[in-house]
Amino acid sequence: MSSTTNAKGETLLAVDGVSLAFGGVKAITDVSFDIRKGEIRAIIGPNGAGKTSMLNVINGFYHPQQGRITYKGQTRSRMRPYQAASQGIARTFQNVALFRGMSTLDNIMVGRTLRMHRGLFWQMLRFGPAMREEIDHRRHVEDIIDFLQIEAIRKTPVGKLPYGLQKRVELGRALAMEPELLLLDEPMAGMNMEEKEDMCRYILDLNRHFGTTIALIEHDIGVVMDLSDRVVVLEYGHKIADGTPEEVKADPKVIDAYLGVGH
Amino acid sequence: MFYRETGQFKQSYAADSAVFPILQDRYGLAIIMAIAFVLIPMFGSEFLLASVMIPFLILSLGAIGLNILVGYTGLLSLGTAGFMGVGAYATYKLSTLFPQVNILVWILCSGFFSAGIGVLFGLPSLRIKGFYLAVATLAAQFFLQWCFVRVAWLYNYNPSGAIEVSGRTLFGIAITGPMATPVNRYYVVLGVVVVMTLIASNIVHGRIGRTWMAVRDMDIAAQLMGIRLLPAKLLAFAVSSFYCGVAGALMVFLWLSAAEPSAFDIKLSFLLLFMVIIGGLGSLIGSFMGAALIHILPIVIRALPESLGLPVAAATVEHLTYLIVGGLIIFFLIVEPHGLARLWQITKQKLRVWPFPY
Amino acid sequence: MLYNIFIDPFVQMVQMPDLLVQTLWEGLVSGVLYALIALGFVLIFKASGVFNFAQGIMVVFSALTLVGFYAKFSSWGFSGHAAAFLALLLAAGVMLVLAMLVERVVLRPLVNQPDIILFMATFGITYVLIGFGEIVFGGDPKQMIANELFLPSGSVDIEMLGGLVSLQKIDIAAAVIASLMIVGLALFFQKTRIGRALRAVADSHKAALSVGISLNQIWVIVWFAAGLVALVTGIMWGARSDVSFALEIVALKALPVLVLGGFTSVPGAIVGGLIIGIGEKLGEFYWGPLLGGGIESWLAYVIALVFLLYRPQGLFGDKIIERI
Amino acid sequence: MSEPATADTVSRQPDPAPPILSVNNIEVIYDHVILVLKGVSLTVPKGGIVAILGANGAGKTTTLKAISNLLHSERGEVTKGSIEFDGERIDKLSPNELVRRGCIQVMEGRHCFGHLSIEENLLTGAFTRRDGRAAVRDDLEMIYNYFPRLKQRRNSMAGYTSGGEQQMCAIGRAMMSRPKMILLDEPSMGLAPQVVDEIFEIVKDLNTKQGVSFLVAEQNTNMALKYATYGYILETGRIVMDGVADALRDNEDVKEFYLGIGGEGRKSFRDVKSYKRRKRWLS
Amino acid sequence: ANAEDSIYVPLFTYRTGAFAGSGAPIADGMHDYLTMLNERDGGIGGVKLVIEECETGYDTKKGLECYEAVKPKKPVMVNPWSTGITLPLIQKAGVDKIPVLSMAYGLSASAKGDVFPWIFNPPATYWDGFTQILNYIADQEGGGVDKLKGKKIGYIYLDASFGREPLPLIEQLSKELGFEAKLYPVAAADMQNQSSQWLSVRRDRPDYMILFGWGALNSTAVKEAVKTNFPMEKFISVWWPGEDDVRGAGDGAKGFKTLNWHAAGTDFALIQDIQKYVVDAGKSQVSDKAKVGQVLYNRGVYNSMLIAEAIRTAQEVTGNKVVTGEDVRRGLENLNIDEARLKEIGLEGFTQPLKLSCNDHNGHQSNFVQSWNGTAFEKVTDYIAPMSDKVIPLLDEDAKSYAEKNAPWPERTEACDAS
Ligand SMILES: Nc1ncnc2c1ncn2[C@@H]1O[C@H](COP(=O)(O)OP(=O)(O)OP(=O)(O)O)[C@@H](O)[C@H]1O
Ligand SMILES: Nc1ncnc2c1ncn2[C@@H]1O[C@H](COP(=O)(O)OP(=O)(O)OP(=O)(O)O)[C@@H](O)[C@H]1O
Ligand SMILES: CC(C)C[C@H](N)C(=O)O
Ligand SMILES: [Mg+2]
Ligand SMILES: [Mg+2]
Repeated sequence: MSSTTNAKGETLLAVDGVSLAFGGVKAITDVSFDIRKGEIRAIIGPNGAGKTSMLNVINGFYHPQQGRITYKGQTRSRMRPYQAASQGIARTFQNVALFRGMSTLDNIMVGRTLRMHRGLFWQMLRFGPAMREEIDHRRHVEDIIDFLQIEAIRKTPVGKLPYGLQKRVELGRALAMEPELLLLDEPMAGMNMEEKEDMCRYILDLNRHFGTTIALIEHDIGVVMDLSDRVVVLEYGHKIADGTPEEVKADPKVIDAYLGVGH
Repeated sequence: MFYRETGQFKQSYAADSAVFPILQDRYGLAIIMAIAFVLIPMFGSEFLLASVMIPFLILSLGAIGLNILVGYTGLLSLGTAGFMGVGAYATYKLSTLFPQVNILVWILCSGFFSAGIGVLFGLPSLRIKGFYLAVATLAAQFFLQWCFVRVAWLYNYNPSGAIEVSGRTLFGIAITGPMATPVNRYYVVLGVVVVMTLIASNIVHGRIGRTWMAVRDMDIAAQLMGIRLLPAKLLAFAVSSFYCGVAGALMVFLWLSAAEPSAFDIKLSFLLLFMVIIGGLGSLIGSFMGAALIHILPIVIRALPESLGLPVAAATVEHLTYLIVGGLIIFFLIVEPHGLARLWQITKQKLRVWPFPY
Repeated sequence: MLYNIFIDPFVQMVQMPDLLVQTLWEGLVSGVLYALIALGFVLIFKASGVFNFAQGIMVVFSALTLVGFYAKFSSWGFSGHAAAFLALLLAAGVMLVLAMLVERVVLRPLVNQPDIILFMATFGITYVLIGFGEIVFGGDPKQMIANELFLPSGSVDIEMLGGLVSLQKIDIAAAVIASLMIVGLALFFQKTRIGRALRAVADSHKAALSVGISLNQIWVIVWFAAGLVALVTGIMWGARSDVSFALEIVALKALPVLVLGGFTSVPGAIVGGLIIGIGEKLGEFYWGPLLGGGIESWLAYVIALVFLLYRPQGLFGDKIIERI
Repeated sequence: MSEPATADTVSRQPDPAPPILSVNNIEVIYDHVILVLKGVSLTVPKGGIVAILGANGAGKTTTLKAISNLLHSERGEVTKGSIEFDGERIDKLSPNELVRRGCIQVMEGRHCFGHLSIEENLLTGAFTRRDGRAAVRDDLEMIYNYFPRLKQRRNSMAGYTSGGEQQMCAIGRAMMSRPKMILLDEPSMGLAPQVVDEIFEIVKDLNTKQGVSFLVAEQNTNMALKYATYGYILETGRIVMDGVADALRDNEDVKEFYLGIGGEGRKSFRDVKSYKRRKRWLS
Repeated sequence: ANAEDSIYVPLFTYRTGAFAGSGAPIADGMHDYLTMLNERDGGIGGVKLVIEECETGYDTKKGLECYEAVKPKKPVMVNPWSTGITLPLIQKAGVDKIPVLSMAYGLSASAKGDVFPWIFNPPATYWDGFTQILNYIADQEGGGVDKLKGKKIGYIYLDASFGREPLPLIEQLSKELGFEAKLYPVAAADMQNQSSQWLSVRRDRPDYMILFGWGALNSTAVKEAVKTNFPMEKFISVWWPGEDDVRGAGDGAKGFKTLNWHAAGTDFALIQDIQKYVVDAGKSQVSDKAKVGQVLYNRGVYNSMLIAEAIRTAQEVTGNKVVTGEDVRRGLENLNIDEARLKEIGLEGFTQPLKLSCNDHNGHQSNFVQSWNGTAFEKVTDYIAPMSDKVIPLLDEDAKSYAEKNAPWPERTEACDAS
């Protein structure tokens, strides 16, 4: 399946006229766009444009004052983060938000929480059903660890890992949720070229092989242009452009507000 | 050199996720169990059993309970002694209302009462965090203690306002009351503590434990992983209070054998919290180590001058004990802020690479 | 029953207005005294994020030092006001030494550790101070040298509202001194460069270090300030009862005040103190008997809890930042 | 603060200039057991801009922290070697003394004071200064000139500002101490491309106009080598290559692994092959 | 030193913690008397006493630890000096065969020797004390308990087992005698912060106030009473305040009253001996020699006199020189300190004679009231008897209910020495 056909998929998520303000600060003003099933959708814009806030709105951490969000055909203006998670929205964070006291393995296992069901009683015994469930999910997690090539740090507490690896573990944790929509907030910040390449590969593989829809915030324009099917550009909370990478790249407003002339 | 995991390969995920994956650790555990179950009761003096080991085990159990809340879920609580009191008074009421049922059953059941109360006082934890929550749980501490004083029904209208423990048996052997020998009481306490520690270990190493730790480390991210904070926190409160409740019941029934409300005062809450911190937040072994440091160490220091034949006045010994224990706490913190359990871990790690420094 | 809860207390208030005034006054005074203790906590919390468990024992320790010095002087035949103030000065000096020791021995090696670890360390300090204090001063209670320090005694009795309201002079003095201290400290920390640095340190040790704020200096300053506050608290509480190790427990009274006012706010300490002080006296006085009395012991916490549910960071506390 | 005029000429020829910073063969251990730096040496000439490059976890941050003495607070310590700044040993100094002497670090991951406003954050940077309020005010204005976005948000609590804004704030805060030397840890991380350009321009500006020396740890190799005069490449705790920036840029290995330019020019990220693994210089 | 030829007497004391102010003088008094016996007489009956203090800090858990620590050394009796510590020991005493001497504290019902063969609480129970105060009040009002009718009596107390001990009695008596009781509990944590209680006192305007306090509670209560302008003559305490507790309140405290059963001061041959052999010889821990002879110091002396006399009696009864706990229990039951014996001891006029028996482990002695005159306590009344007709039946009942609640409570098997 090629990504161009993906882009023609049905709409998975639509953001409609969303506005969000914190006291006097308007983080997002009347922004609408959509994400289609199976595409890689980039969100770019200068610092403070409201990109992260947009993701926070999508997965229910912020509640917009205005506007609606339609996800998988359901329209809503308000939902709780765990609901978003249970409907298949996973994400990574701009400032790494791993569970610092836990090992890589445990972090990723947390991603399986929603899919594990054995209650307190079996957990207390551990042997029997709880153990079997644990091992099933462990297997799945090991696949992810394999995929991301982080076998060596399986048992290391994540707090001590270098930044780049932390980002990778975070991706792993999101993958463990087997999401339909994956929100990535600057997954490649602070990485060198090689690591970026690795990351790109993971993203593409995900998209291609598992059909995961991806919303991507990234400041590396090279990455954005190469990976994404469509790009939405925000500035000061407003949407200033939306289209294919080529269109956006040529848009003078975007050059002016974001890219600068050098790119 | 001797502490190496070399050559021990894990064939299955089950083996790999065992609590003690390294062989030497399992030997160590077996030795400790042997000492606890055989050596100490055989050769220990009554003092060792009644004043060192029983309190130590009970406090450890309380510390485990608190550790589940503070160490694993990151909810600071200063109401521990109150919850312990609930367990004790519940056991007292139940065992006087239904004397025919075995006391041990009631001791374990009492945990449910404190779990209930714990959940109730855990409700604010959704909004209140950190030290603020600690102080909010003080409301529980003081309110509960006040109830123990004021609600005469709780202590069967005894004029002294204290609860007294009568002699009860298990399989015909006295386990509470004046006839229960320290050895008997020790075995009961040890049994309860070992089983409950095992259960706690199972819980914290499984899904629920991970949920708690996720809430502790980054509650926002945990939410976005699909964890619902309130149920997770309340479950932690419930389990934690259950443990504390049982510890409280054990404390009155197998250690003190009569207790005034002041047995559950704020000092105990603080002490347990300190045991948890110095032992190691989020470590079950740490709970034992912390209890040892804070309960056993002073006893040892107090006993020192006498066993060395130094004529030091009792009060001076007490002063010095304070001084030394305080100093040692600071010392240990500086050596390893993350507690004795971590210190132990690092020592093991050094052992592993020994004789090379790193 | 309902009558007893909702009507009777108010009827009492109206019928005996003098008692109401007296109750309010007592509440005010305790509030001020609680605020004083809370202030000690706030100072240290603000500057290091440390919840200082040792504040209570510092109150006892400083007061004992003061009384101890004075006793030494008078055993040399040197007593009176001059001796008392010299003792005061020396006691302040001891608090400075204590601040420096704490910084050097405890805080410096523990820089950048989680709050709870530092909290634990202050517990160690508490034990050391208890042990040391009892060795040096012995456990028996001492009398506060209130007269020698020109603190007034006796009472001002005011006839009003058909009754007698009696205000203790020492309480008036306590209220005045406490207010002065609080205003002074608030200004000092708000208007000076140190104030900003202080808040920065509380926010993040690591970052503060990186911009060149001297943690050591800041810590000595705040611990010294907290020591002085402890000394004043010790004098005031000591004058009301005795100076003994029993005084340590009054520190617990500051906790609800802290929560209510916010751990980081100097004005919060005083407002919180007043709300708690007055609330708890009114509650105990008018509603306590319904429940068998002694509700004071938890009422303060419940009041604090109720406020917290509205504002999780206390009335004046810094907003808790939740972002990702 | 001194000799701003001559700096420009010096910075172009690093070798003969007297070093402002020299790190000699240091070893760093965390937690008494984890050896992270295994003998790292580097020098920064007065008025130079030097870059440290290297993969994740190579030890760049650790190196910078060793210099600024912030390691101590993370239970790390320098067990071997020495560090000199301005001709004096600094390994035993407190970070605050070091800032006073003119060496300040901008930490990776921003570390703004969340509860302080942007402006207060900037002012804390001036903590060690003794040259009066007016001078501080002037510098504040200068920083607002460099980062107009900060001026807009001057009264917001730093904790609520966006990642990029915080990064600017952290850099501005360091500049407020009027340092002779700034240790920059990943300044470009999370910044919009335009701002990255700006920041490096500012670096250059400070360097030429005020003679501030820089040691920059950076992942954005392209940028770093464009502005730096000299570079070191760090791999798992060792320096594996160093050289004048231009030379490094022409090195085939650097090109391939750090700049993403293979033999035949820039490739698309889409075409990256998964079997490609970096060769390691050493280890 | 636990040799065959010595008697081990542990003393539970508290010279640290919140109650050290009251605990230290008592500890000194106890310790000094026994030391003096060793120094002067070489022990009791020629057997040396091994005296050892164990610090409890008035903390129940530590007290139990002390108990376990001394138990292997075969103590002849323990003195817990805390009602809280006494309660658990009541159960253990019989099993471990160690008599507990809880002198005028502890469980009032333990006066019943037939139910509590191992517990002794002479010379009076808290219930006796309370009724003595009532009798005193009745006297002040003109004599006869019917004078109590309609009176309002406030009771301010430490809200722990000690202060709560009289509550059932108060409930009963207030009904029977027709006075109105107002309760002012003070939590241990609020000992030094009693303004609410005293505000209520202002509102309720009780005719008399009765105080059951300990440690800093006493001194704070007196100060607050002065502040509240409560008439001091009408403020009467059970026997626990000492001079130091009152002095701090200044002149306002003049007229404050407490119960007592022994004299203060040093004008007794025995106390002179203590000064000579112990204090002046530097073998005492008193911080200040002036404290010798104060109320609480002498209370400690009295306690040790009971210990010593019990041992001596045990030696007489059993014929053993080195006595055991069992022996001393019998010694206590046969204790008979009459005037002649008091004179021998060197405490003539110090206190009333005391005689215990198999059934009566208390004596239910009379007490006098002493009043503070600004520098010392002065005896102001004769010995006042308790309302035994009311107290004894209640005690019986309470002892019975204790045994029921703690079923199976062992029947007394210890034989009574006919005397
Ligand atoms: N506090 C610490 N305790 C233990 N190990 C640590 C600590 N900090 C860093 N490390 C380890 O030291 C190594 C070097 O880390 P460092 O942060 O210096 O790398 P870096 O080159 O800055 O990487 P990045 O590009 O990801 O920032 C890593 O392997 C890391 O795991
Ligand atoms: N919880 C909040 N409270 C107050 N202001 C906020 C909050 N969250 C975001 N903002 C403000 O909203 C604006 C948008 O922030 P956001 O984090 O979405 O930017 P961004 O586009 O992700 O920027 P960057 O690329 O720098 O990460 C910023 O100005 C920020 O200060
Ligand atoms: C033992 C006494 C001296 C102390 C207190 N009155 C109590 O009974 O606990
Ligand atoms: Mg962002
Ligand atoms: Mg780094």
